[in-house]
Amino acid sequence: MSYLIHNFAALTGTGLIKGAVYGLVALGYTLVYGVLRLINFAHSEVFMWGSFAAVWALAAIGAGPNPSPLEIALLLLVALVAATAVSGATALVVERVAYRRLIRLKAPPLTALISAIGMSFVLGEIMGLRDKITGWVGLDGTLHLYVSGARDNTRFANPLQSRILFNIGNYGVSNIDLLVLGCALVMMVALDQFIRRSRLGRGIRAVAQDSDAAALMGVNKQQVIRVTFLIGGVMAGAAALLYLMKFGVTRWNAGFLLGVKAFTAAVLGGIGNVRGALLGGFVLGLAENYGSAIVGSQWQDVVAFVLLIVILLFRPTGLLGESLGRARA
Amino acid sequence: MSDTQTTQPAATPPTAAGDVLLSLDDVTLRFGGVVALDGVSFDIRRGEILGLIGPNGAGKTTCFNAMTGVYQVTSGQVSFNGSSLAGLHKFAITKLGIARTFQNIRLFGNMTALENILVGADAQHSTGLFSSLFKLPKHRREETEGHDKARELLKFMGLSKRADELARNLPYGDQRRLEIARALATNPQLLCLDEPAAGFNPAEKRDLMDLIRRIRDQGYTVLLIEHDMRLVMGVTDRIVVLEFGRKIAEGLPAEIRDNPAVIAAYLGVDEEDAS
Amino acid sequence: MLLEVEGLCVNYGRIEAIRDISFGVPENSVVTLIGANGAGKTTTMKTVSGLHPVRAGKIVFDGEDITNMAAHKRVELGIGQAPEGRGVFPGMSVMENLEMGAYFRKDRKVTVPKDLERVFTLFPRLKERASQAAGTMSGGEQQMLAIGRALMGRPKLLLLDEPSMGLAPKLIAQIFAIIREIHGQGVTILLVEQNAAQALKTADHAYILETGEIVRDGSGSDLAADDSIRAAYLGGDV
Amino acid sequence: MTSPTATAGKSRSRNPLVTVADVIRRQPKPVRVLLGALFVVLLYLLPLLNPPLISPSQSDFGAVLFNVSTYVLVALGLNIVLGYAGLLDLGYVGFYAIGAYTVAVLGSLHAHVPLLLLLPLAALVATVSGVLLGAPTLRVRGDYLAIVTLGFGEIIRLTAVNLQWVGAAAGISNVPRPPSVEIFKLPHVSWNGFVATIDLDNTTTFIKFGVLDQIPYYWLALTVIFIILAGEKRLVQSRVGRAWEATREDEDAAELMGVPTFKFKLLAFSCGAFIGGLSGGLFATRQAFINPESFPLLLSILFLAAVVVGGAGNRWGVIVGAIIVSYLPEIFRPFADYRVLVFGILLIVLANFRPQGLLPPKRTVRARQVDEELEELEEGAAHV
Amino acid sequence: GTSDDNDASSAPTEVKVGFFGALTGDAANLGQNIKKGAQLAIDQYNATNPKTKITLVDYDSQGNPDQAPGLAKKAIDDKAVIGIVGPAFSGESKAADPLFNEAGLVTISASATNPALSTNGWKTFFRVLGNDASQGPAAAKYISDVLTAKKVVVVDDASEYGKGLADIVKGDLGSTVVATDTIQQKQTDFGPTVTKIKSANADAVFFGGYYAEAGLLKKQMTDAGINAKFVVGDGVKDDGFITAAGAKAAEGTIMTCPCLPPDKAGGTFYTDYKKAFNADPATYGAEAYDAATIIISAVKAGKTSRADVVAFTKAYDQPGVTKQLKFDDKGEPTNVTVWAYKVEGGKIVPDQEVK
Ligand SMILES: Nc1ncnc2c1ncn2[C@@H]1O[C@H](COP(=O)(O)OP(=O)(O)OP(=O)(O)O)[C@@H](O)[C@H]1O
Ligand SMILES: Nc1ncnc2c1ncn2[C@@H]1O[C@H](COP(=O)(O)OP(=O)(O)OP(=O)(O)O)[C@@H](O)[C@H]1O
Ligand SMILES: CC(C)C[C@H](N)C(=O)O
Ligand SMILES: [Mg+2]
Ligand SMILES: [Mg+2]
Repeated sequence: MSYLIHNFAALTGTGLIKGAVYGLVALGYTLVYGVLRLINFAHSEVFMWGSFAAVWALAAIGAGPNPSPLEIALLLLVALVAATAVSGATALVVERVAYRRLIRLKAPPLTALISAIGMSFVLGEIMGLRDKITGWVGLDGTLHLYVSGARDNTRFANPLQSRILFNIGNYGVSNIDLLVLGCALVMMVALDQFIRRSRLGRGIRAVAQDSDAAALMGVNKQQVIRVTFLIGGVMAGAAALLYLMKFGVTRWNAGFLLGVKAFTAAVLGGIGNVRGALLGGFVLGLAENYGSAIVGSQWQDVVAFVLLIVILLFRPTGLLGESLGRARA
Repeated sequence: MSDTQTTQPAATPPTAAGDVLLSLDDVTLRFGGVVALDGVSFDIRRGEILGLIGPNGAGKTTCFNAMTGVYQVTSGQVSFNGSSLAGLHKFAITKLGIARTFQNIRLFGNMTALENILVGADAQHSTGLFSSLFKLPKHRREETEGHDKARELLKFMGLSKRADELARNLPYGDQRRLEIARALATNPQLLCLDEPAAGFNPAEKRDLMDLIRRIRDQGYTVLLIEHDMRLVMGVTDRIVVLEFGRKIAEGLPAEIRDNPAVIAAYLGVDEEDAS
Repeated sequence: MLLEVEGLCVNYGRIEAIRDISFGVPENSVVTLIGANGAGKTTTMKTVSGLHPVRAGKIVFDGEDITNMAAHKRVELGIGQAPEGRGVFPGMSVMENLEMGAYFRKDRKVTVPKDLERVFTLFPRLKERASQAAGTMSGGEQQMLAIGRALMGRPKLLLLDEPSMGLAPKLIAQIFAIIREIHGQGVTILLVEQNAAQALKTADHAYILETGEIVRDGSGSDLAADDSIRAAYLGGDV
Repeated sequence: MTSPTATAGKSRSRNPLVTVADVIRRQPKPVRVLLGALFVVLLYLLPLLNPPLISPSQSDFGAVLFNVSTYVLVALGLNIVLGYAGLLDLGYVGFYAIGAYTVAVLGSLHAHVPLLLLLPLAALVATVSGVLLGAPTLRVRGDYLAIVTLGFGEIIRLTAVNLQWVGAAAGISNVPRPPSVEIFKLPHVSWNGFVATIDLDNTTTFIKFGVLDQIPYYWLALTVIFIILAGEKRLVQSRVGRAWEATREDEDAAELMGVPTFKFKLLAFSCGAFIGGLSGGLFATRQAFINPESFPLLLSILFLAAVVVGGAGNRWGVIVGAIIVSYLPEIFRPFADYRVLVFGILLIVLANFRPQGLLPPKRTVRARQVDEELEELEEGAAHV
Repeated sequence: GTSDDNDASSAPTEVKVGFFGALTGDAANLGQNIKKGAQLAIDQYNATNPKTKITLVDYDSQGNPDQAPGLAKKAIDDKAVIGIVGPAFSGESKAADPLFNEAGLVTISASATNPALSTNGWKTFFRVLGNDASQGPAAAKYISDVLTAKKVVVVDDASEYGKGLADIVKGDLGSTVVATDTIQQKQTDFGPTVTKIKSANADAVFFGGYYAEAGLLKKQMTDAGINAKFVVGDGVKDDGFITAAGAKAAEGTIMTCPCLPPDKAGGTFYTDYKKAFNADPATYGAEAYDAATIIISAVKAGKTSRADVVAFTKAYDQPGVTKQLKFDDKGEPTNVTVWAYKVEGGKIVPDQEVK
């Protein structure tokens, strides 16, 4: 316990950062769930593909050893564009391949879940087999830089060196910490406002609640669904870059565990609720850290899941509830 | 209730108003700022058909919900056969003898018509894990009994041909009738119908009226919410009128028809138009 | 003709819900479809608004063939609908539901305040409950909301599917008055009703639908005077 | 994901599996009984017959069949929870793990209880844990339940990883085997192309539970499956089964029709846990070694896939699904590294072209036809 | 399948040797490098055009003990398999070896180091390297004598190997251990562990586990401004560690390993390996070469039944490229060395032998 108190700042800091990444990834789950009432199991792979896009973009540019601040900013921008573009595109592919037909047929939600699970395997395996697949077409030599060690950790050549800016308690807050936290907050607020204020946002909510009635209001359901996947994907891409800056490596299966956590965060906050995703992310990140300080870090996931169960028992629709609404009994 | 005479729970003569079956005593129910029921009191007597009418949003469905345990009342008391229903589970209230239908049909869409009714009949059964695993005599007895009752009800409702069709594929009118059959299968003393004629044309409404009378003649007590005045006036023994969650009138159909408050609040001036 | 339906056939799987029906709705008229349960009225409405696919036949609106057009595009052309079962957005407030009605309009900024005013005058209850979640409104209140919402889109053709269902008698009278009023403002209306007496009184022209086929048509007053129609759909005396 | 079996049901026309099932259903009773008996005998003999095409080229057929039968068992259990009661359980592997650990901990690590006692005990412990988990959590609805159960599965696994008392990450070895009786030896059939010969050198001892020959384990599992099937069928055709279905369709309405939904959900949950625990126990004794990595979240997902791909709510369907999910990867072994990829593609294809599962739940003929035609029509419609 | 006795009278024209270890998965580099050693020995033997050819078959466990029994069974079922090089990791050894023992199929591991493995009475278990009962104390000794650390944090990954090794190190260091922590395999965020290390103000951290997690842990330590020396066991001794941590963060990490620097291996091993694979031999390549050599010798001596190979191995006493190859009655080598390596200039280089 005294350990928790002494290291409170550090545990809080790292917990918040982890939570921010959870939250950003959770958005993808929350949005798709909100609109389609479907768990997009392949979202973790959308994240993973974005992380590779960022890695490769910088590898392709081949940044010099000591970039100037301007260069750093540019490099990061390139990585961001690559990650969000690829994640967004991957999300659209998921929608097209795994969902579109099933949505049109109004198939049982569980079937869509299985389809998404299949998609998740496919996307993960393509990345994990990229050496073999490119080998097939004889490109592995040319692409060696990108495809070697397909099942191993791939390092992100972060142009921004981690530097501790100031201390809070015993926690050294680094430039990367601030960047990650700041970006996550800004994106989250922007998205929340978008959903609440914009016309398209209202369209998304309408489809979520009654897609036939929404069509009668002139809402293009197909488009709304695509936009939803796209936004979720873009957010996952941004999360992927932040994740890389903080943790430094990615891997063909990097999305899986993170995906489970992010989904948990989404539910914790109230699935279908944009603000809930961020809140859920933070609560989960902090709970893991505080929990591990109290009962040992090997128990951190257990702490997180126990907390989740307890919270759901008392607030059966998550901390903030489902904002996209429920019908009357 | 005897188990063998399943569709005749009470042997009271049809028209004579019996003892008080259900009573609402100063019931208030709030949703946040909205007062859906505001000190409502009335009784339902055994064997009667009581109409519950009132403008939209007056609190009629909320009344049903308060009686069947969907909502807990904010204050006041609902009692059935003299004992309070407060804190009872929905299924327990059903078992005590209150059954209902829904304003928006809520059948078990992927079960057949027969199965829907069997679920209702099971309300009074007690077969559990072991008796069904080992096909104990109790299980067998209840199964045959349930099936017999279900067939009988299907016939009563004119749904015999539909027995093996999925509920969700039945035409709207049949769905309404099936809901009533399912409610009857629970062997209720009080049957609550929430706008059973909504979406029916006049001919169908006439059939429904007959049906409700026949149900009452079987000995059930009926509480009916309905906006169609010909139906309400034609079939009910007594009427309670709500407005803004308050009871504004109670009496015989003829009295209600001429009650100025009811006309102002509900019927409108031109009664011809309002049929 | 604002709306022309020709040889329309619609199926639910193997079930033929609509078999080869043709009818027209002239500009600035009220046309009603009457028929028993399951006759195919709702199906017709859904097909016109694009919620259900056509198996055979043709739908022309304002001179444009819309047979295979997506539902949301038809809205932009000016087809509005208050669907059966109301279809309000349960988790949105009453106000947001009404705003959704003008979702597709480019001139939202101008029209919404005016139209809101109009809907609130028609249905004061909606104004009182502007911030209540639509899903918690009573059945009749939701019906008002559905009609009000359809009006927010200023449709050229308004499809009303049993607007009086679940409404109190007094309100039913009001609803028909409203229908006449918006008709007076130049809106064309296709009305489906179980309340045939009222519907025929209001309509310029009426079609009788039986098990997916049009069996008769004529002016509202003619049909209302017809004995066989009276017996079958107006119920006579009870 | 509010209700796992949505209303609009669709399956493509002329599903061969359905047709076969219908044809069998139409036979007179004695014929059906005879066919059934023949089929059962065939199932027991299957690993000895080693039929070409069916038996995988690169793995031991007996072992594969055992693996398939544990999946079948698990799928039957999960089908009660998911298919009948409509409870989405993403942590089903937790019960499987509890069963396996009960057997391993009490049979090897801390005691030496004989296996024949351990198996029922495993089922019992899993059932109790099902009740303990279900009692507080089953009030949570729909997808929230999914995440709660997912959390439960992970808690079980992580506890196993970190708790020294159950062997921690290192796991438990020397799990006891069922007692052998060794009465006689049965020769295998070996195939040369399509020519069968009886291979007297390659025999299976009836009944010797060794490490090398897994066929007796398969027989054991198969027997358990038949027992479970019989019990499950009786349950489903009773008040219990109807209550489950009604709860799945509309929980509030069910409650208002007198169904104590909570009680029945808990019952479904514990029945599922019982079967899950039993199959976990079988797995442990066959495997002889277990560690927490035997029970990853992914396994829950594969179980789920088995049930959904086969057709949640239909016992024959989920059996087919379980066979597909556990057996196809064996067939795919020649694809080596591409196995999972191929499997993923297969899941997508199956989901998209058989959205109701390969053998959807029993529906009346008419209902099915409506669905099929509707699907065809909608596919044809030029709606974008 | 059943009876596994082979008729040993006439030498077959082909036998198989299994390689059992992670060839894919998170710790795949380790397995791949070990396999190459065995492959080299077998290729060299086959090149002499012997009467009985040997093929090396892979049993890819992905380093996952859960897969091990199934794979072991597969190897056992294939009657042409007369010996196994591996299993490579301790965890999978524990899961698979009981089966090999029951089947009488020899296993010679070039890398599994958990001490308890040899205490199960398995008749078929052999390994050609020192176990963690020597590696652990060596690491502890290095920490206290060479690094003269006063405050040490010991972290493990809960695996059979990692936890086993960390526990030994902890025991040996005694009171200088100020904190311990356990992480999970496949985990990527080590925030709480890093916080613990930082708050303990440690001057050395020992990690028992594999390179994938070690790399991430070290990077996050460095990012958090921790300068403590990072000491790890053989499971981290792979370039994958440097990839994961980044060369800068990896610099200065100390790795112990009961293995000889490959260039110190006897004979022409080093040059042969370089020629065959166009790369320097990595961790345990030479040991695997030795392990395979023992089975090859058995074949050369005409011992091609499983039982004969076990007996042959038991009695073996010949010089290998890493050491004199001879086993005690538990299957442990009689001759062991432990070396310390360090990361210097982005490469793993030998530091000194720890005695
Ligand atoms: N869950 C709820 N939250 C807030 N308000 C509610 C809720 N349920 C009902 N109300 C309000 O309570 C009032 C009574 O509703 P109720 O459904 O009982 O009306 P009703 O008399 O059945 O009307 P109708 O004839 O239109 O069905 C309505 O104004 C409704 O908006
Ligand atoms: N989703 C559906 N699946 C199968 N059949 C359907 C479906 N919806 C409607 N039908 C059938 O199509 C026919 C026409 O139904 P429709 O709803 O159009 O009738 P309606 O005239 O609107 O009746 P109501 O007065 O009850 O609203 C009916 O026989 C009905 O059973
Ligand atoms: C390859 C080695 C690093 C394996 C490790 N020594 C173990 O016992 O698991
Ligand atoms: Mg109501
Ligand atoms: Mg209709």
